[in-house]
Amino acid sequence: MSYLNAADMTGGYGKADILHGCTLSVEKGQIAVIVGPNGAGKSTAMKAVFGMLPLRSGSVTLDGQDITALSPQDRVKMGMGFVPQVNNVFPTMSVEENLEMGAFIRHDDYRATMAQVFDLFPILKDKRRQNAGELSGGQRQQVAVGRALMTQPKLLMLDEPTAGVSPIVMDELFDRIIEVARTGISILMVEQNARQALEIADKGYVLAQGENRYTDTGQALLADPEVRRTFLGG
Amino acid sequence: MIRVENLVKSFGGFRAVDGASLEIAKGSITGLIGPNGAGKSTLFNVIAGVHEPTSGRVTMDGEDITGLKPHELFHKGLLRTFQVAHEFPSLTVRENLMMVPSQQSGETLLNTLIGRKRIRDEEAALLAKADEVLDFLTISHLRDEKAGNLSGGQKKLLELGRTMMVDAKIVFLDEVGAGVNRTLLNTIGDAIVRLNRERGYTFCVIEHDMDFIGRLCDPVIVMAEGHVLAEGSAAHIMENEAVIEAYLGTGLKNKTKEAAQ
Amino acid sequence: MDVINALVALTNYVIIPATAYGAQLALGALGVTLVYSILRFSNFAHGDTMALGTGIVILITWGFQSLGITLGPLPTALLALPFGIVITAALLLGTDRTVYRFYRKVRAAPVVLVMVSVGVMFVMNALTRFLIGVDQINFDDGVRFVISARQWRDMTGLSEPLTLRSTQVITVITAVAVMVLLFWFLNRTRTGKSMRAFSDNEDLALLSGIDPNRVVTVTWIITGALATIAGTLYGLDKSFKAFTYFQLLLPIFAAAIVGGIGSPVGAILGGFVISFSEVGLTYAWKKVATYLVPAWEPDGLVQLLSTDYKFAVSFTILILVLIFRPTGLLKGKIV
Amino acid sequence: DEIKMGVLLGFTGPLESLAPAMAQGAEMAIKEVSDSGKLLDGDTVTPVRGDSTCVDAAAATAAAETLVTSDGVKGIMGAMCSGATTAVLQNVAMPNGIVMISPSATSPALSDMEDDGLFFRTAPSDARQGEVMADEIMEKGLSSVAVTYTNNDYGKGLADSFQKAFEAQGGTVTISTAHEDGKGDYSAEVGSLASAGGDALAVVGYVDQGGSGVLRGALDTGAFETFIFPDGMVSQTLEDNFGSEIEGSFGQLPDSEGQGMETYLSMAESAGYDGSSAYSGAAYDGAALMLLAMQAAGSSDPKVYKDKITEIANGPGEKIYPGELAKALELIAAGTAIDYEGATAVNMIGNGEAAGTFREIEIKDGKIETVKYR
Amino acid sequence: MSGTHQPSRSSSLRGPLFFAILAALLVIEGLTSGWNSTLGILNMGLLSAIMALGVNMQWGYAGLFNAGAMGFLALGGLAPVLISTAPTPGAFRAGGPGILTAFAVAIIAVLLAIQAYRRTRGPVRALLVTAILILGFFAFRWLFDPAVTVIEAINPSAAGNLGGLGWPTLLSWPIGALLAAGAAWLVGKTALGLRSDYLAIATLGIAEILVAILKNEQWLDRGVLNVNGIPRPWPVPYEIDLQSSATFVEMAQNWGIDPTLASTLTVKLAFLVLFVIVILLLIWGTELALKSPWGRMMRAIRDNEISAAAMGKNVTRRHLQIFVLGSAVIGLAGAMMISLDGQMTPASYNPLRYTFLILVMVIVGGSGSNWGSVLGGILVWYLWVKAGDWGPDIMGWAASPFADGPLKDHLLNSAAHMRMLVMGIILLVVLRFSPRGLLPEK
Ligand SMILES: Nc1ncnc2c1ncn2[C@@H]1O[C@H](COP(=O)(O)OP(=O)(O)OP(=O)(O)O)[C@@H](O)[C@H]1O
Ligand SMILES: Nc1ncnc2c1ncn2[C@@H]1O[C@H](COP(=O)(O)OP(=O)(O)OP(=O)(O)O)[C@@H](O)[C@H]1O
Ligand SMILES: CC(C)C[C@H](N)C(=O)O
Ligand SMILES: [Mg+2]
Ligand SMILES: [Mg+2]
Repeated sequence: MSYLNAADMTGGYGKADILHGCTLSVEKGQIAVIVGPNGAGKSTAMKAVFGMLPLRSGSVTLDGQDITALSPQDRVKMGMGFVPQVNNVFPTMSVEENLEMGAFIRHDDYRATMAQVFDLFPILKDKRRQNAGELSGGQRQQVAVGRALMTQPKLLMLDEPTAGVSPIVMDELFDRIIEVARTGISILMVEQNARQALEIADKGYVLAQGENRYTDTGQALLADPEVRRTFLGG
Repeated sequence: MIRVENLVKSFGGFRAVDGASLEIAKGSITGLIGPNGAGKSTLFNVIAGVHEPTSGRVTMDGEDITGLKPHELFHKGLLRTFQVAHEFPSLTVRENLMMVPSQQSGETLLNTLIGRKRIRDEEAALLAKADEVLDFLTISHLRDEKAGNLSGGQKKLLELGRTMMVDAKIVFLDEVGAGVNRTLLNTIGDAIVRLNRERGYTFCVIEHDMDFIGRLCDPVIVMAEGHVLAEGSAAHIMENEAVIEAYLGTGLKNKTKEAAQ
Repeated sequence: MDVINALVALTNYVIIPATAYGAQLALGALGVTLVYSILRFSNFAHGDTMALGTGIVILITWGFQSLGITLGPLPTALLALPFGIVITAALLLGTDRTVYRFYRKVRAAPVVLVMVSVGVMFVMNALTRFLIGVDQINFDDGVRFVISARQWRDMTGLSEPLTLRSTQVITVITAVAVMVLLFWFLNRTRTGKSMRAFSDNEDLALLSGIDPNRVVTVTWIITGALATIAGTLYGLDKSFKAFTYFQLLLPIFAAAIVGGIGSPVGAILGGFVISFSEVGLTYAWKKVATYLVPAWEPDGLVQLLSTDYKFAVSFTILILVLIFRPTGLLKGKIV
Repeated sequence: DEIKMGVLLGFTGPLESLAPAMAQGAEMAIKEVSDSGKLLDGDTVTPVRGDSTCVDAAAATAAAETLVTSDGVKGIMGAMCSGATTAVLQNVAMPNGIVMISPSATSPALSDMEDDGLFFRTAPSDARQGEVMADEIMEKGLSSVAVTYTNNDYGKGLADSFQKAFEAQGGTVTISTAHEDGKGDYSAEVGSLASAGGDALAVVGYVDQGGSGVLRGALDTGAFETFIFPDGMVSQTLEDNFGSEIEGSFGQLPDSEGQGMETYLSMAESAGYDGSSAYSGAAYDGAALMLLAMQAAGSSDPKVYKDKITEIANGPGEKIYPGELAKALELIAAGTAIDYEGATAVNMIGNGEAAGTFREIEIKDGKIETVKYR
Repeated sequence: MSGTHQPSRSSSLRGPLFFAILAALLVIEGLTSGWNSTLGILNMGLLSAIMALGVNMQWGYAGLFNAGAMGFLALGGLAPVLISTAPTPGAFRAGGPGILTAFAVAIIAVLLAIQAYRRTRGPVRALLVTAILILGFFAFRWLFDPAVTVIEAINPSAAGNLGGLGWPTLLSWPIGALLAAGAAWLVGKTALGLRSDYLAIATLGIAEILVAILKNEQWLDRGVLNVNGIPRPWPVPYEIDLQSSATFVEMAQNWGIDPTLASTLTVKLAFLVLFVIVILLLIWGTELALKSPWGRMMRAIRDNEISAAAMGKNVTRRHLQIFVLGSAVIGLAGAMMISLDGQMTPASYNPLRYTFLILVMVIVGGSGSNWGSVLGGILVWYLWVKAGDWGPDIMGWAASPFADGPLKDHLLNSAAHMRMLVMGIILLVVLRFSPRGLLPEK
């Protein structure tokens, strides 16, 4: 049994379903990447895994435990961390406070983690007193990922973490994600920088119209000419 | 076409744009890259009239356009998209497009009472045009959806689509690519090239995807810490040491290989 | 020239009253600002919450008085205040359960919440009157003056009187204390920060493991406390009347916004700006002028504007501030 | 048969605290008549309350409209404030031909307003009160007065008529400035009044409204020591709240000497409300007058009994005081003339105007003492 | 305005259904309390509907939160006073020139100050502008005060003001709209740049100022002394005239109606017809505008101002346009209300009734929807009136289990406050079960 197992998720926002029996799973300490066209339902699937979307059918288990009915806060307490695609910072709080909020459920000393985040994203250290709402798009994205890392989650879910960040930061970020995974944390992420992402992925999902279209290792997907052509931009 | 001279924009004490001077040639697709926080979006915002510059000058075809209001710039043929999509959430996708053209006679109150025939004709034309754009962007199926319900990438497309509704002279694109599927991004890239060739649009493109920049843009301007760091052809820029250090990095591939070992 | 008498007159008729009034407005503005920044709507029911809270405090005060319990030189109402706060906070929590919670769940637009608060305002308005009626009620006991006009004259021999009421002193001290406390709470404590986080981005707060119900509960409790304290102090100083609290809503909002809505320090500052401009600009300077330049017997009142327009003064200032410094004097929150 | 009578007062709004005692006064008179069983053919009378809100002309009109058209009242005891009264008179009473007797609308403008003979009041016009007030101040030997008035037609009307009368007698009004009711803070007003100075401060306001607020401020800051109180201020509340602090201050109110008022007060007391509350007695009189006029006209049709009101109020005939309504009904039925005095010594001059006597009061030992009547 | 999602399919039926319910309520009112009462409620309801239409144009179309409806309403009400009442003899000759020069001086001072502000910088600017304004202010007062004193001295118990022009009342309606529009233009020029909730507070304050002016400027409208006997608009007759007209009485008797009743009904019906005409005209115009590109543009602006500006829409000008138009409609309603009431009582303008209740009407009806405003206007006004009647009944019923005594008396005496309670609960219930209003914008 995988660490995270979201099976057969079906559901949507209103009348029409967006997800049609979508299945995702991640092993402990591994990286799973979801790619797919815009509007495929990738973000929706992430929300569903996190309990932010009512499911009409399907189930989510974490570490063997059924969490389908848990609220998002309870999932956070169980060790899930999430960086949404949009609105992922607290705009009128300073960068430092944003990170503190990431550590909200922790009752131990989180200063070491914060130092690590600042190491990873040095610019944030300079801007620690500035409100997150006044940061540039890419800086904001860094705050968002940093906030999630502060939770020290067991499963980290990232919805397009590299959108809008510069190549150098993107490299760093992927690097860091590998490192994080190595410490035993499972990672589930959506990426449009698909080639780089699949490169580091243990498992890749191609989602289209709310369904799993292809599932394989990252390398295998990259090697599949059909996948490359239709989904990865040649 | 657009000339920026010694532009400074500060927020409180912080100079987000710090003496930037650059030029965007008519008919070019100019790339604008630089590390996060380099001041690219701020520069766009100043040019597009969202922010007042602290000092400096912007001219368009020799005419001083510093400090003009966004809607005035629109009428001069200067359009822009936003890094964070700014759709009209309660309008349908189609309406989002149809509202763009200016001087619609139906926008004058008096005409809505007495010029109804003319409005009908104009609307029909607009509708056809909007549908054409939607087809082009592969989101025709969403035409009657409220724009607020679109996915992140779809909003980006809509953002681009709006610039296609009128005959622009110059279009500023702030990270159209972020969050857009690469296959689609290629299509967008083709569209940009086509608009550039066929309709003579000038483009200024902010983007972090170097493939995209490399394929499309000439010249490429690199910004860092509020000013211009380098300028040249894409290939040229990618060799530039300073640019590599500040922005490009040494590349992911080497590292992943290291990691694998 | 008689500088001392001029100064005394100014202190007596402008500085002291404006300070006390300003502190009262500030306390009200704190409550408005809190709800605005955390629950994201302009709470039009705040004035009537103040009235209701004060009504409860008055009933408890009467209870104490009839049992013979007093606070000596201080007003008994201060003793009743904690009880009043508990009841008012409980009422607000009940209101939240039955009314506001639904709108949070469906993510209603802020203005819908404003309208809802107007509904709550109507209801509370009626409840207060059922509870304690519409009459003017004086419920202050204890020592009335720190310095009375007579004492002052005896003490200094000056012809100009000067008075300082104990309620004025209590009000100012309380306002400052509450402001400091609130500031500390919001910026330094975990709960406080989680409240600000919630106010910034509710979804993300959820994702950070912040319990929204807890944030909302704490917000209403603090709001209830602020409203009751503000209302009671106001009532002690000027007597209680249900209708006045509705009228107070306007200057309170003005104060919150002039100061910079969402900022506790701003609320305090705004309260004083409004009160000093109201009192100062409509003050007839004749008396002060005659003391300073005895030779000049002004035949007018040397008044910039008649007091009929004191409202106008404070709102003109409000508008000027908004135009030239839209975030308020201290940078408030832009939602 | 059942006759309905409207009791139209400002139960909500800025004068909401005065209304209950007035309504109870009127309802006491109605009950007295109804219980006696002697009105017309043993008809009963029921009061129907309506809320004029005091300031909202539209709401007052709507309330009166309901009273007349849906409840079918035969007369309206009200309205309370001059503004609402005017609105109801013009929009409802005149079109429908309904009699109105206001116990408290005292604005001078109501004197010569067109009314088709349908409007009466049991309180005197403020034109008169202003003169009385000026006389009184002159007699005390004060020559300069600051005036603060409640900003409505009553306050301004009275302040103006006082100023005119006072200046005509050689007095000086140092400042005449309005205060809004329902505000908590009057520091600005007090500051201006103090700055203008004067031998005394005339508080032309309502005792449980801004009037007390300004008074409190003036006392606390030591700005004035002597005060002049017209009708809106003289009440138990004044004594309770200020008592010895206003020692030596004085005032006047439409009121009458003796028997009538005393009886009324004790009747009110046993009914469990404060009869000395402003215009409570006048409300009793208003209702009584209307019912007695019906008896005299032998009809409850307002177009008929309107002509009897002045006659009943002015006599000549046997004087009728509160509590004697049953007797009055009998007398009228028997064809004996009566002169309704009531609680407030009702007397009409001319056009439905009450002549009104005034009671002068002074604060002695913290109590309101009657000095004399005029 | 994401709000909640309601099925829009049923909306084509909702409108007629709700209006039918409303009509039924009014008919029941007519049968139980008489047609006079129904017509009275309906007339004021229609006026409220016009006010709601105005507020809806600002809030519903453009997202401008105008919390100052009361002020524009009051200002519109000034028009019938200035236009249709009889002039005060001698008043204009005595004080008119003084007042006009005073205002001219004031305007010149303001223009000078604006010029000074534009041409100078730094501390000089602050000093110069302040100096001009202060000097201008004193010059204004110096000219203005004596003129006012003269005017107010003329026959103070009945006049004391400039009086009107004696022109037809109907003419004063558009002029009321113009007055409000003028004020809205000034307000809009200064305050429209503000964020929505600040605009609300600013307009709330401006409304208070406008009403304060009407209350305190006796020379203009007699202030708190009120103006009475404002003539009715053509063709509305007076009851007395009808009652004394033999033909009318005869006609009424033929119909079997009491002539007095017939006269009051006729007058109300005449007003009703006028109001309905105005409402239909307004709705016709606004519906056309809303369904055209103009409406689309306004919604776009409401959704996202920054983006609309980038798409070439002059947001400030459009805001000003709709603010002025909406205020004009409110002003129109104000003038109509005064000619219905026949009197101007500035003290009766209170924000609860004329700002918040109107907003309630818009929200209950459904913001952005014209027919919603009409429905909301009439329905909420009906409820407001009826709540005053039902209150005591409910209270009497609630208090019946208690023994006679002070508690029961207290409860019964509090009955009047039931109106607030009932109103509040109705508002909460509507907002709870139909948050986008009864007739949501489609
Ligand atoms: N309103 C503001 N107040 C204060 N600082 C600001 C504000 N807006 C931007 N900045 C700062 O200005 C700098 C430049 O921001 P800008 O958005 O122009 O960067 P960018 O080059 O577009 O970056 P990215 O590629 O990440 O979008 C950043 O450091 C940011 O923190
Ligand atoms: N709040 C919402 N209400 C209704 N429909 C929505 C909502 N959010 C998204 N959708 C619809 O659901 C579909 C899937 O959206 P989703 O955001 O999951 O796409 P995505 O795969 O993340 O795309 P992208 O790569 O562009 O972010 C889209 O067609 C979108 O229109
Ligand atoms: C109730 C009263 C004090 C009213 C006042 N006399 C008036 O005419 O308005
Ligand atoms: Mg997505
Ligand atoms: Mg940017």
